[in-house]
Amino acid sequence: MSEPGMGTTDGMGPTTEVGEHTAETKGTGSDLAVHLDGITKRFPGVVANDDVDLRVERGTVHALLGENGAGKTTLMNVLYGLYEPEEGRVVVDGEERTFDSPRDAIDAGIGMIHQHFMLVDPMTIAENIALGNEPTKWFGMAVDRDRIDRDIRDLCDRYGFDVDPGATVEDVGVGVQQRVEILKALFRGADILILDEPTAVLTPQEVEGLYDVLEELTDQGKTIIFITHKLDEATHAADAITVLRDGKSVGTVRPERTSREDLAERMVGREVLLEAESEPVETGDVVLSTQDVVVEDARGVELVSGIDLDVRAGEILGIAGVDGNGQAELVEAITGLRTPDEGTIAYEGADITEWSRRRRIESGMAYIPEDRHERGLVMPFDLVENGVLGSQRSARFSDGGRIDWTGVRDHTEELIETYDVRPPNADADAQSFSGGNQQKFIVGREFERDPSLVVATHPTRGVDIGSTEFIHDRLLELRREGVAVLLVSSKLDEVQSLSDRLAVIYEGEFIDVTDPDTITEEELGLRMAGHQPGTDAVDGPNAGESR
Amino acid sequence: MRKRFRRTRETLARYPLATALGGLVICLLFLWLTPASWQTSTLRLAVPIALAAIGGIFAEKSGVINIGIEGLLIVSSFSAIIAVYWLGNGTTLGLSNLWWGLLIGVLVSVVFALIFAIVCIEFEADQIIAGLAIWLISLGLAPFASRIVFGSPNTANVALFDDVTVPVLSEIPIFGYLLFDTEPQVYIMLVGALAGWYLLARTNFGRWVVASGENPKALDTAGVDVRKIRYAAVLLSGVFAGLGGAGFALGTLGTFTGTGDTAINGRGFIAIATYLLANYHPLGALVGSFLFAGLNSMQDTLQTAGYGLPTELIRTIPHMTVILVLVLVGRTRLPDAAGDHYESGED
Amino acid sequence: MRERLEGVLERLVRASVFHRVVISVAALFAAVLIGGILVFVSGGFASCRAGLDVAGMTFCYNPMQVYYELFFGALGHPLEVGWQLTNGSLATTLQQMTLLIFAGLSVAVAFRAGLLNIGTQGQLVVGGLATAVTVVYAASIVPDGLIGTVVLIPLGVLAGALVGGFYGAIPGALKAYADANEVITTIMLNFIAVGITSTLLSWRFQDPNSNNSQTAPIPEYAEIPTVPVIGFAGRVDFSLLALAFAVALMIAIAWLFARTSFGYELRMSGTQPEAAAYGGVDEKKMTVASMTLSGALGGIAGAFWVLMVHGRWLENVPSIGFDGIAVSVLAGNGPIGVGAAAFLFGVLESGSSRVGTATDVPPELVGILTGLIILFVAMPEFFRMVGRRYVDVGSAEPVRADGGGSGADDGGENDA
Amino acid sequence: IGGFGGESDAEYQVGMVYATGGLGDDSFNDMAKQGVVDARDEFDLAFDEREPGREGEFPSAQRDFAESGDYDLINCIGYAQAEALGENAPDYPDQNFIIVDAVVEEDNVRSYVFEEPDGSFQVGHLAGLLTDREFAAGAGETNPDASTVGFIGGTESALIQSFEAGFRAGVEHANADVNVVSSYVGDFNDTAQGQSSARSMYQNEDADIIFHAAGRTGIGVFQAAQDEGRFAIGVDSDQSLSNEDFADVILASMVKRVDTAVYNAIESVVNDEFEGGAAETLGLEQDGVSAVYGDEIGGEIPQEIKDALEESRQAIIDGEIDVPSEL
Ligand SMILES: Nc1ncnc2c1ncn2[C@@H]1O[C@H](COP(=O)(O)OP(=O)(O)OP(=O)(O)O)[C@@H](O)[C@H]1O
Ligand SMILES: Nc1ncnc2c1ncn2[C@@H]1O[C@H](COP(=O)(O)OP(=O)(O)OP(=O)(O)O)[C@@H](O)[C@H]1O
Ligand SMILES: [Mg+2]
Ligand SMILES: [Mg+2]
Repeated sequence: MSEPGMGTTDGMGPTTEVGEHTAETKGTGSDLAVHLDGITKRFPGVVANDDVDLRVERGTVHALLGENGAGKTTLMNVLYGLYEPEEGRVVVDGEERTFDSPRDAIDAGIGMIHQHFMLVDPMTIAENIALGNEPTKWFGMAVDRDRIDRDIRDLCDRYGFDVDPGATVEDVGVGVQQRVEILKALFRGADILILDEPTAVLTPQEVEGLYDVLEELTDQGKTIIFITHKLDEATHAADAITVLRDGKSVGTVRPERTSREDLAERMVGREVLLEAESEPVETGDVVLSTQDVVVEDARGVELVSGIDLDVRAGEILGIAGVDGNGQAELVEAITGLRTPDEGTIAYEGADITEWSRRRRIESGMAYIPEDRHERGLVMPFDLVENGVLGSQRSARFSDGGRIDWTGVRDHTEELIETYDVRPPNADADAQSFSGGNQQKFIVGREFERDPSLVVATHPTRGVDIGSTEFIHDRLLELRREGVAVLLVSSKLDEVQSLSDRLAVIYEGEFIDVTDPDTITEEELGLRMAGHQPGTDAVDGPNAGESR
Repeated sequence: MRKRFRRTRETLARYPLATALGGLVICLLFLWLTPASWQTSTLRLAVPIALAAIGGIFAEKSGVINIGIEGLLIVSSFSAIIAVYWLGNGTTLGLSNLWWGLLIGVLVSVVFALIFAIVCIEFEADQIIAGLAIWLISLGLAPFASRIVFGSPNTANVALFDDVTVPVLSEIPIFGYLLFDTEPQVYIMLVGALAGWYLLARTNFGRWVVASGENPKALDTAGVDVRKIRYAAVLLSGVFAGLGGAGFALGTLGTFTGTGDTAINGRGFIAIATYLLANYHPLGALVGSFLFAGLNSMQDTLQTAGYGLPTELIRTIPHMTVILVLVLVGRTRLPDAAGDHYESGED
Repeated sequence: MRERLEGVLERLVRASVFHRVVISVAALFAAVLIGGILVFVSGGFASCRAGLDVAGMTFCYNPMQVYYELFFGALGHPLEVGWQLTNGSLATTLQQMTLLIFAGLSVAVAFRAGLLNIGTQGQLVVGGLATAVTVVYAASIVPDGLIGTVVLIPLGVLAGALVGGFYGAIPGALKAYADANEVITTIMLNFIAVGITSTLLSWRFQDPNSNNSQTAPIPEYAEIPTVPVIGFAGRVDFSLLALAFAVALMIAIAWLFARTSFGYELRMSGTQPEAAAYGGVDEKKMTVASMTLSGALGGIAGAFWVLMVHGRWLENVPSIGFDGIAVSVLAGNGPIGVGAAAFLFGVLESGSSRVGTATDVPPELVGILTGLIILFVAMPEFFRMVGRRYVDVGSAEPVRADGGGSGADDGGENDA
Repeated sequence: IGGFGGESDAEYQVGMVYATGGLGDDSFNDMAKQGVVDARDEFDLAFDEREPGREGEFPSAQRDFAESGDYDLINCIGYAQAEALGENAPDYPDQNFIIVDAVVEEDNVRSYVFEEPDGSFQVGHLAGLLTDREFAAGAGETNPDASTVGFIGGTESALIQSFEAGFRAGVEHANADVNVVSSYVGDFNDTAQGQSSARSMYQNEDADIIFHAAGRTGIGVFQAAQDEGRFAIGVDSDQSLSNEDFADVILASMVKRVDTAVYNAIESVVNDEFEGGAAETLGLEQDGVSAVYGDEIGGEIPQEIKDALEESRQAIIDGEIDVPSEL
């Protein structure tokens, strides 16, 4: 249900809601932990924050909701002293502040857990937590490591964390890493915690755990601001929600007074379909099958431990799992970026285990990589040059070594138009496009390869609702055309709604392959955390995280 | 095969101190079994390599690859010599002029390091290219200046440091005479290596240096100014390289030769290889420098002992060793952000 | 207004060729300026019979004269009467330019592929020896005269390219299959090249009729012939044919980069190796291939050094390979830019001997200048800052409010 | 555009093309320069210099001087210039050249060669006689129990090997039981390596005296001698004078009078007596090479040794002793 005036766009000032909102509590600004007032932040060519107001009450969880590029991160970076706003005031604890650097913000009791974790991988957890705030002994001549350990233990006890301070960060899972980030902020005495998309990489159980932590923190009087573009999270965990769109604030609401549909509409500015429906389709021959695939890392640890799978034409096989459970390596083995240490991979009946990546591309395997910045695009190249990525030797665009750039350009322009890449400029560098548009371009390039198999990893990661919808539609369309699809995603609703069959991967093995329609999200979450169907926990509570 | 090497290497990396100590023990064993002249030569020749390597570790750990370190060795050794030449024998303000020379050598090296730091940090120059430029400039500047002062690319001779004998300790068998009855620059090297290790491993500055090279953004958001850390680390590399160059000049060379590759003759590049082999461990770098210096002085021993291998071929032994070791122990993991600029607020 | 200006600047920055040229020229000027100051000041410490007296000090060197000799001397003093285009100094300049094009291309190919090949020098050294030895031996079985020329020169160049390519492939393979850092291995291989060639020389290839460490001379007809009439006549060790070949090779490499699948893959590997692997490039093979190509170009530089300049291989090969790094960097690793940069360094090389004879300024000056040029080229940001300041001064005061001030009133309004 | 240095308007112009390694080597090139400086002090003369960094630069360096036509004489220092000069000289028939250390048979070239092996024989003789005795002077002393002497060369070239050959013959002439160790550093500029090499000889082989023919690398030999309290023998110039810091360990130097050659050639040009096409051999007889005792400690060498040296010198001049020039 919708508040009056909330369904429309900009015009309706945030004043109403904020006023209403604050009226429910103390009424004046005195108990506001954070008050951002008329913040404007510009980047060359973009206004990332346009006169944004934000009021966060002490001891509450405040969600910041918005599509990709809405300006959420930027706004928080302003609060954290990373950016200097062109206009506006930052008021913390009733006092107007100018933060020149994160140091100032930290000193004012603000801690920020970034979207991409700010951890030094080869350092230990303790070293990371204390970084920049190390207590010293012997007149500053040495780091007081005992004291760090003691302080960390105290914090863990107080907030119910379970981490091993001596472990190296790169060896622990993302769930633990996130707790490290929170501990880092608490360690330096933060009263106001900013969490930027904290749930993007967590299992539903871990997300629940995080909610508990947040509650614990607010009970202790801490203030939380957390950024998300997931509607459920905002409504579930927050005491108040501020929505940003195109750098502008479109109002603050209380979760109990709004609906998902309404929030979605505010975020996007139009009505959106929240779920794609996959209707059953006739499946054909097996296109891809793997047998006993084993992948080891440099140290000889098994990352993929004997996986068998089949994907048929016209079928979407979904693989769900928490990041880091071997799905990336499995996909790399299938697509030819890595040779499996054991096992065979068959494609359209042929054994392709030893095939090069190029040969696999040429035989019609399309691949949407997990990391678009590293793999999917050559960032400093323009879109024309990126349009031929992977096809640079194919007969379509080259004649024995020479690339037909005119043909490539035509193809690229077609892609841009079909997949609605914005701005539609084929000569712009890939790095100048936003994440969502980059993703659309990659998806288009791979889909238009005329593939017989599509391997799609996190095809909509970091992509906003509108683009997600489009990508899902195209994926279903391909399936209808008889293409085999292997879909890897950590977004449960995505794998669940798109897949015909669903496999859950945990520590390099399939826990279960099921019909996605008969399993609940909770069950799925349990499997992702390593629980075999019908049995109890196979491992301790943190098993899914430390590897 | 490769995997095994890599595993060995990782195990070694996991216990750096033990590895360094193990290396040291092996070294001492060698020392016990080899002629004294080889040992003293090794220690002396190790000075510029070890100190430059430790300097290089700080710069690179902080994310600034300093391949101009050869240039720093050149300018510091040259200016140390010329300072002593100008000051003459004797003392100034109660300090021997040799020590003033050392100080001036270090200062000049720090100035060059500062230029390098500004160019790389402030103006975001490509570090490899800027380092190369610093080397080329030094390679030209030292003989250029020498010609103006002496009319020749080579300087006059100056006095050298005398041995300093530590009472009692020098009586220790096997290596007492080596480590405690030697020249100041050798002490500087030994103490420098220890200090470098301590600074890097035990102080908060050391942690910040590591963080700045691995994930500068993490350090920045933890409230530490990455630029300051990088400046400090590069300047520190100037200090260490300066100590190495000036110590080498005033302890061993006694004169600066400016023709060809100058008296430094590629030792700065060997230093880079050394710290890569040592996987950025200062004590490991010390041991590694013994390896290279030892191979060098072994040539002399082999030749004088009359083993008639072609000289030119023997001279390539250290270089071949570097390649061999690189191949066998595999790639050193560069700090993640080494070579990258960092600007606060960049996404 | 400010955004417009920023847009213009942004576009300038984007227009990479123009941008490169502006930066390179600015770097050259900055280096010349600092070098000039250095020359003038150091003249104050030198001793001379007559100089410029300023404030009780005598300055012996005139920077203007130094640069006059350096830049115009290299062209044979074009402003003086009786100047001929085909003079010896210009020949030396073009000779160096020719060699530097090969060396610069060698470095550029590797750099573009993301490999810091510091080893062009070593590749040139071994390639040159291979050329000399091959031609000397082949000359005994090939008829002399025109046939000899036609057979021996391509054969010699091929030998240089093959051996140089092989020597470049070594660090490539070490990098690809043993993860050995190519900067280190190539630096080491430079030293090793000197050791190996000099051992080979004393073992078998030393010219028995000479006390110098060098191979026997190749026959006269196997040297690169000069073009009659328009070419540089006499004993100048330079051939327009060689320069033409270098330019052709330059264009070929540019074409390779821009138009071919291999060039595309090479550039991609250099820019973003993960993306290249994703796009079907075998990273290891590409590393070996691009290092081999780079080494072959280095070997060709050695071949021309032998076939055009000395007619034999000598120990102590000049540092053409290292200068190639400077050339490539100055050119932003672009093949066409390599030509222009090679010309500049040819001028520096040839002009430096003029400086040596015509002035009292130590010849090491040119080394310093080279270093300064590279240093300035390496920091485009510096010139961008200077440029920006210049632009800003001419524009209206930019609007930039800090957080605080202006927002104060709004707060009250919102609360109301 | 004029330089501040001022143009010279001297009557005679001389061009100097030095050997690689350049000025400041305390030996060969500096000696050549000494010759032209002496001549300048004597005659109305100015000179220009070129210091090629490597052999490949010789042809153009010579040509640059010859091409200008301004020079009355071009002095090419070092055997390595022979081939370049052989090709250049016929192109400039009116230009006078000299070459040192090699013979170029052209009408406009006068060649000066030195009998280095003979001079080296002399210092070898000295070293061979001294190593067996108890001898202390300046900062050094011999070890009478061991009779070993050393030779340290720069690069392993034919010329430097001829120094070693003469030196070995001299040592053997003195006492066939004396052990000679030798080593080539591979570089004329690496002082540190020279030091390390010499140290190894003094310490491990118990060498009493080391003769170096290694340019700047030899400085390292002197330093090691001083450190170890042993002796060294210099080369090319009287190094106890040019490196007086080490005069207390420099027993003698094998002096090669390149300065005389250059001076004489200039003098002949000034007197209009220049005679091209001839080769002049400067040996012990002409004092072109000689063992010159150290300025500081040479006086302490026993007279009977000096007499023995004088005797062998005469024997070489008379052809009674045949000194090898190859190893
Ligand atoms: N460093 C920067 N330089 C230039 N523009 C930037 C920069 N950072 C952000 N922007 C711009 O500001 C806008 C807001 O970005 P911001 O990162 O705040 O979005 P967001 O809401 O956090 O999106 P997401 O949900 O994808 O994280 C972006 O669309 C981008 O155009
Ligand atoms: N450092 C930067 N410099 C210039 N522009 C930037 C920078 N960072 C981001 N941008 C601009 O910001 C826009 C969006 O970037 P942003 O990373 O916020 O997108 P996104 O949708 O959040 O993608 P992702 O989810 O992958 O982070 C792009 O147009 C890009 O040009
Ligand atoms: Mg983003
Ligand atoms: Mg964000």
